[in-house]
Amino acid sequence: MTTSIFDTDRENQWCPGCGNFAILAAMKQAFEDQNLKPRDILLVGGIGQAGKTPHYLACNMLHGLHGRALPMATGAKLANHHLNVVVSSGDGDCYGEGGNHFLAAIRRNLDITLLVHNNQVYGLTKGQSSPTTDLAMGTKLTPGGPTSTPLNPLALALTAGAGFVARGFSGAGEQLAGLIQEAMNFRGFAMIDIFQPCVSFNKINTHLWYKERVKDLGDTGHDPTDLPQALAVAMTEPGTQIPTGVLYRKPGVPFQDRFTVLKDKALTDYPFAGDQINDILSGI
Amino acid sequence: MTTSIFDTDRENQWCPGCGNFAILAAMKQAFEDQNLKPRDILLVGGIGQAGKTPHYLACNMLHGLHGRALPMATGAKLANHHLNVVVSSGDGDCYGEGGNHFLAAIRRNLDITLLVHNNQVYGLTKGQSSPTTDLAMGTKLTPGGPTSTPLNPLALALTAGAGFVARGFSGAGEQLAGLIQEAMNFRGFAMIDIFQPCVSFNKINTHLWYKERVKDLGDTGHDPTDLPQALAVAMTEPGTQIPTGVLYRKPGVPFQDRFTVLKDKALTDYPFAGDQINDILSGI
Amino acid sequence: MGNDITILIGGKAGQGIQTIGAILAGICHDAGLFVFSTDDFQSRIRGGHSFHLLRVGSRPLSAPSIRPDILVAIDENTYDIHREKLMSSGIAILNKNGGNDGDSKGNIYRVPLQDLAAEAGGKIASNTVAAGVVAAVMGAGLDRVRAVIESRFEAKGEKVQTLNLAAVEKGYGQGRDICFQSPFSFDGEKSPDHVVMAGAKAAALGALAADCRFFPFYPMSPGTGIVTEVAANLGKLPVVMEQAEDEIAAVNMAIGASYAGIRSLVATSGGGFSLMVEGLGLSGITETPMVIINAQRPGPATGLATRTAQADLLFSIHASQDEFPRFVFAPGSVLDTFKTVKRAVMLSEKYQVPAIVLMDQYLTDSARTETNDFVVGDEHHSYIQDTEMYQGETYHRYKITEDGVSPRCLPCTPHALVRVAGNEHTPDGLPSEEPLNRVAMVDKRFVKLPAMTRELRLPSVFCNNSSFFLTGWGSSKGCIMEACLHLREEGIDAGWIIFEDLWPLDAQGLKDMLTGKRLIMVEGNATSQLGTLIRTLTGIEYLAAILKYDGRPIYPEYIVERVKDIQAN
Amino acid sequence: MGNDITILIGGKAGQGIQTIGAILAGICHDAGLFVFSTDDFQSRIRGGHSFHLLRVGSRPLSAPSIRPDILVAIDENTYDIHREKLMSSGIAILNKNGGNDGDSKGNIYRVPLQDLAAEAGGKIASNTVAAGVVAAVMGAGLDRVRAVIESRFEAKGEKVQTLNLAAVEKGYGQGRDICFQSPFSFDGEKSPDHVVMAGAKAAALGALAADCRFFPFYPMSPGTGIVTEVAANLGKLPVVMEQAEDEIAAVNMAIGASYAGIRSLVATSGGGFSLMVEGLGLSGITETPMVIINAQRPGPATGLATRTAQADLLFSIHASQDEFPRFVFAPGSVLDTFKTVKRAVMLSEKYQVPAIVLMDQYLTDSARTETNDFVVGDEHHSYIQDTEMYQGETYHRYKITEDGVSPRCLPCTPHALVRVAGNEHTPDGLPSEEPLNRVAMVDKRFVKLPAMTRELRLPSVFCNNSSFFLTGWGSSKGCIMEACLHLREEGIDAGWIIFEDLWPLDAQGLKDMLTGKRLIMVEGNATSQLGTLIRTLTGIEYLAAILKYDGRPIYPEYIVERVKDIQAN
Ligand SMILES: Cc1ncc(C[n+]2csc(CCOP(=O)(O)OP(=O)(O)O)c2C)c(N)n1
Ligand SMILES: Cc1ncc(C[n+]2csc(CCOP(=O)(O)OP(=O)(O)O)c2C)c(N)n1
Ligand code: SF4
Ligand code: SF4
Ligand SMILES: [Mg+2]
Ligand SMILES: [Mg+2]
Repeated sequence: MTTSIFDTDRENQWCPGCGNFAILAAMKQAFEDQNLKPRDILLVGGIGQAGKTPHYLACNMLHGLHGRALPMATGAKLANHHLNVVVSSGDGDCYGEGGNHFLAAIRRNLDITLLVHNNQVYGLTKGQSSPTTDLAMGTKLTPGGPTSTPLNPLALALTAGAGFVARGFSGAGEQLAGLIQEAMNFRGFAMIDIFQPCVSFNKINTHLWYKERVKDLGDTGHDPTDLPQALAVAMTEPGTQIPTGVLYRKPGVPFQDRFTVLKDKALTDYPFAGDQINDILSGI
Repeated sequence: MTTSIFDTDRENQWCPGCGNFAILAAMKQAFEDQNLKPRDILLVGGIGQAGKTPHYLACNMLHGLHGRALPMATGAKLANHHLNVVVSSGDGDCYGEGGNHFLAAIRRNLDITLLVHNNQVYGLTKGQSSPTTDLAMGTKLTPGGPTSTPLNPLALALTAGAGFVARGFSGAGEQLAGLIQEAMNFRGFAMIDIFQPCVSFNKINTHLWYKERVKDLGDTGHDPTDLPQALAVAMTEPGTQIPTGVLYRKPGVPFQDRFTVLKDKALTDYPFAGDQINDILSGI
Repeated sequence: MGNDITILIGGKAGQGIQTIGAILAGICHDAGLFVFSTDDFQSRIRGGHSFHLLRVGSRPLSAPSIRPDILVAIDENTYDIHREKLMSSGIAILNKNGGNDGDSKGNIYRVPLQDLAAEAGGKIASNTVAAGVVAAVMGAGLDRVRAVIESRFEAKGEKVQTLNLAAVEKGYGQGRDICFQSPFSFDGEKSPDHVVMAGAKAAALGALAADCRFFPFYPMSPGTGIVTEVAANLGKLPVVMEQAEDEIAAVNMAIGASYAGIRSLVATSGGGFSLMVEGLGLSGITETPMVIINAQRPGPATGLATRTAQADLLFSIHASQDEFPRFVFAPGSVLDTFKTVKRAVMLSEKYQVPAIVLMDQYLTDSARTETNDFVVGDEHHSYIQDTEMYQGETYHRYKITEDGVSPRCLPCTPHALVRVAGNEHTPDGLPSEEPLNRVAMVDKRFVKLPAMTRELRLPSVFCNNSSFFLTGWGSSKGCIMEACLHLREEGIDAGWIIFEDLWPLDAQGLKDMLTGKRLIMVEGNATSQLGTLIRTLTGIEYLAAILKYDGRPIYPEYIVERVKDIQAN
Repeated sequence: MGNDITILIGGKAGQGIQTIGAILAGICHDAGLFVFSTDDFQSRIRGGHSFHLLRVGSRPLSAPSIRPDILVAIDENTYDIHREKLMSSGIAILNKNGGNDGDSKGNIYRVPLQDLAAEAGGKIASNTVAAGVVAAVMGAGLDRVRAVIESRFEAKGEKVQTLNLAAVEKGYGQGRDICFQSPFSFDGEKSPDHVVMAGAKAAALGALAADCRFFPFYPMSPGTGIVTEVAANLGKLPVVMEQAEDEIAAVNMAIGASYAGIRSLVATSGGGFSLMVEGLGLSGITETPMVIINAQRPGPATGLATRTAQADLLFSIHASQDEFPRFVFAPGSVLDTFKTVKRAVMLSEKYQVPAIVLMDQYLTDSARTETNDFVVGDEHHSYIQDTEMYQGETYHRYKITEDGVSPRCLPCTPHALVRVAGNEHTPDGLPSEEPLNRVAMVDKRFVKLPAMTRELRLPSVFCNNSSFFLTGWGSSKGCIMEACLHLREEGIDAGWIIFEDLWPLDAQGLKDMLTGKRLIMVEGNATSQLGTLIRTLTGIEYLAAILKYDGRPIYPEYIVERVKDIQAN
């Protein structure tokens, strides 16, 4: 492994062979390719194996509650919209416990990059089904498989109005690094759902399983500005083929631009408005 | 007004002219048209003006917390799936606070009828913006309009896999009663998003505004078994035309059928399994 | 003694009874009189029954009264609902167009409000007619009345202004014929030292004065009133409000913004606060400042949405799994609210702990004449240590220090990397399961407690040698004070003890203060939560408790009555 | 005294150290010996360091020990991490293939586990080799060892069984050469009166025995263990489990199902419990039975996910806005867990209130030999009044009754309409804002308290005349008892007072019991929450507190040491 200014000396706690290592490497590469420094980035982590990613990157870090990475990122971004925010979340964290925030962040067009490490299982809590678990996959707690039809995150994001929707695969590192960089450069909500094999708990959607199915959209003539086409791609039956790459890209008004007061500068950059407050107080 | 076995003697607390009255009347009609009796129905209410609907119907009632009508209905339905459950919720209740449960109920194919009284505003709490509030509508708390792009509940429901998706309008009572009846007869998750003018707080989406725009899908040759077509209808720019009626209908495996133990009878119908438990205990 | 009357204006939701009260309060305030108003309303938008209580006095008032001298009935139900409470010397003004047929007789005066308004140019102004009637009854000069109407309707354009002036005169003409025993002198002048304000506004201004800039919210009565008052200042200040998808999002947004350097406050009520509990703990373990205002209402669950209660005290002190230091306050007046919210913001920043301010529907919605001490202090002073930022990557967010407070830097500033985790963490902010580190971190957080305790004030005591003390907390302060003074006037040797700072308290100091005192708890809950807290901290048992949990304020009259009951037993 | 040794087996997550413990426990149990095991592991799936403690005794055991007599190091770190704790008379068995080079010397024995397993037919069986080594060291006969292996691997097919039999014999052969001072007699027979079980399973079985049929859940350590044990019985019983989208959904599902007539239980940990607080209040105001098991872990927020704590006691008592009666329990052993969960379900049904059972990671994950009193009682008895159903629409769900408990019917049964609201409501269940009704309803709910209090037991007291009492609650019961007996053996006059029923308690009864006693609190938190509760209820102040909040169990050795420290001061 090459060294990086984003390396930390913390022992990595993921299982050997976990797809997260490749995602971590792709993140480092994407950061370096943009000439970013550790202090330039704020990583927000959910809770789960995916959510641990920020522990292994020398950056600013905000690591809170299960399912609540996006609201935290929203607050940080409103406080200082110059922050370059990348969120690492899991399929359980983001689409399960945090499902409501996922929809809300899209509707806000929150100007961040969301990486969902989608291993189609709850990894850290030992293999329960997640919102993206295959109906055929039994677990200790749902021996007959999940009782809920899997959620299609990309289709959902598209109908909810997301501006940048992509899919990555941990096994395609170069492509992923490129996608991350593109997402970070997109002004507005940019999400990448990243298929990530969980070697410990997901025996169905293995590295090989994905490998056999992924198909780079770049090779198909897909037009990422066409919403119905993007939706059709997102709704491809996942068992047969998995299109990766940018499904959709359409800039809109990013969240910060929806606040007049943030037009000039970040909220953190304003001095204390003592005089104005005095005016208000003397007018009461 | 005609009398009904579903009338109660509780004073109705809605504002005169509120669209909810017509929804209430359509519900009564739909129940009567099915020859149902008060004891046959379990109404579950969210919190909000919409959520008060069960107070005004002589039925069984479960009225809990803001945003949590669907989980309550899920529990009741798992306990006794023979219950005929109708949920009255608001746009805030169902798509705001309860957004995560909305997605989850669809993925479960919960066999209930969900009526969302969509007045595009928080009525009971005095006119804040809701997830469906128009970007142009200023409120006391969001004077410049909402900072989130409105949510499209029908499109979302369709992409999430809902089996019965319809739109109604309180101003079209006969149609609505028919839709409610159809929804109640659908085995699986059946939702009707019902546009409902709020005379007190929504001065944009008035009765007249809707009246001018609604268009019955029955008159258009729409094929409700065609998902892409349904999605296209759901995504019609709402400002210009509002298609009402059944957008999509496709039966799937309802929630209760996903549990082997519920195949024979309702959970409430089983006697205490003392012998089996004794077996388990003596095997430890 | 001075003059002191109460006006009850009743009607249906949507009939604008609060406007009548506000006009009258304006007229009185202009004449240097003192006012106290409070609202009683249902969880509905139209119809039903609501009422507005306006008390006016020639001396400062700290509580409402439930016994009206003037009863104004805009609809037909009002008189029946409130007639029993009317003082024997009082009068009733019934809206003849409101379904109250018949003629004036005895102390009942029937005035056709809509008809008079129509005569003045528009039925819409019938509330202004009503205000005119009462103003005249109270003895206000027409000039004063006109002046208030003029300024109130100025922004609405000349037409509306003219209509309302005509309407108020119509009413005034009728009111002059009504005989009322306790008219006021309206010769005084408005004092620049006084201001009329409600608790909701005071809380909003307090937060702004302490440099809170971010207010994520999810609407919930009665907390919404507070954010509404913040919103009134949008555009004038560097302030961002954001309607969250739910309360969980709101509290996590506040923490995210605070991490990035912006003081943040969320206002909600009990149900919303319940949903914020996990986030409260996150603020605790990450040592990220944040203020939550819980405007209490009766519960549990949905409870009584538009009513008042004081029943979340112990919940606030213990909310969240596991333990961490926090502040809990409960201001007792409108001015206290302003000052307390400022202090809460400042102390939360200073100690890097969450602070909870307990208000309630009664406090947020009741307006009163307060001494105008609403000024920007130095609570906005920054506690963020920029100098540390230059330490670069060796900067440790959770450096162990003697006082437990670690240097706080902002993320993405030139050098420091700021790492924050809701897992237990080492000083650098990264998660750690090490047992010794865990102990060190719990201790680090708790070592702040002594200094935090020193920041808080023990309760205020009145008449230290009284034979018993009416003991309460928060919003009922004024009611307790009034009741106490009333009892003393009747020769009953009562004192009061009132808590506004509630956690963490100096247990020994409190014990010293309370030992030997006979306490009668006065609280808006069913179990005497403050009484329980006192017992917990000091082992001292209270004598009796006056508990009110019907969702309504603890009116002074109620306290007086119950004290007499207790004494009779 | 009998023989009593502790085996510590350490290694990385994923190395299967628990399997070694389980095999050894099986061998001991078959010989009528008593076992107590507990697990210490990190929040990760592979790598790092975890260890399993297995204590074996010839007499009943109620706690683990942290001082091993046999240290089994599967990986290279284990020995270094634990060597200091090894008894001077103890031995260490190091896995020569685990990075521990060198030869056996002194009390250190190096065994090439993988090599031996490979010789036996497959490296995968190296844990079985390790079990064989230790079994031989402890003195077990090969027949017993073989029998356990045979039955353990029976279901896996003959090949696996044969491999493991060969492996265990390889290990056994090595172990025979190791000299150990305290071998056991394995001549005894397995007693039908004894069973080895962990707390998680006991909780699950208790719920099932009390006719709980619905378990909505959202995974959260250590609560997940409980639902996992329920899941093991799916298909055999009329039981439904449902993975919820979040904890809020889980608790509201439980209430919905309970309303419809099914006993429901949710198991979670502190963070999930925080999210359930609003729902807890809903259960309170709607008087819908429901049981929440909060398997505590250190917090706040994410805290230490796989560790143990006793720090949610006061939170559990006060959680939710406003007030309502609830039960809070904290069982002290595995058998107590079974019985307590049964009682909690039954009492929740009987009084129509929520019940909270506090467990923790230590209790859920530790297995021990218990008296086999795991039997179905009559807690499944139905409290639903079918007769009332025929009242038709005049049926009132919240009828005011003398004892506060109203007849509970099921919805959509032949006649009654069952209306339930989380708003304050009239007896028929419809919302009402009436003040007198509100008071009547609060009183109706609270009038249950005296009877609820009578259902609960005061703490158990041992050696009523001791000079001081180790006082604790819940899972640390066994550790306190062992520590106490140990102290008494050393001539120190200690007693114990242990709470398992925690709320609502008979304050006067407790005061009578505790007056004059010197209490040393022993708790897994930083503020002595039980000590606070005792002070709250009785005014009695404790003498000292032994508090442990490092996320690890309160081992008896720790208590003994700290008592001596206290006595020395
Ligand atoms: C409120 C709350 N509920 C539950 C948990 C337990 N929990 C931690 S991680 C996790 C699942 C994570 O799944 P996912 O987001 O898919 O991440 P992965 O581990 O698979 O990367 C859960 C349920 C928690 N920490 N907090
Ligand atoms: C946890 C919680 N948060 C907030 C509220 C306050 N609240 C009650 S109703 C409501 C909005 C209702 O809006 P909607 O669902 O659209 O119903 P409508 O009144 O418009 O019919 C809110 C925010 C609450 N009761 N509980
Ligand atoms: S459990 Fe799965 S997701 Fe977690 S670290 Fe291991 S392989 Fe990766
Ligand atoms: S506020 Fe709006 S939604 Fe509510 S009752 Fe009135 S009109 Fe209907
Ligand atoms: Mg996952
Ligand atoms: Mg609405």
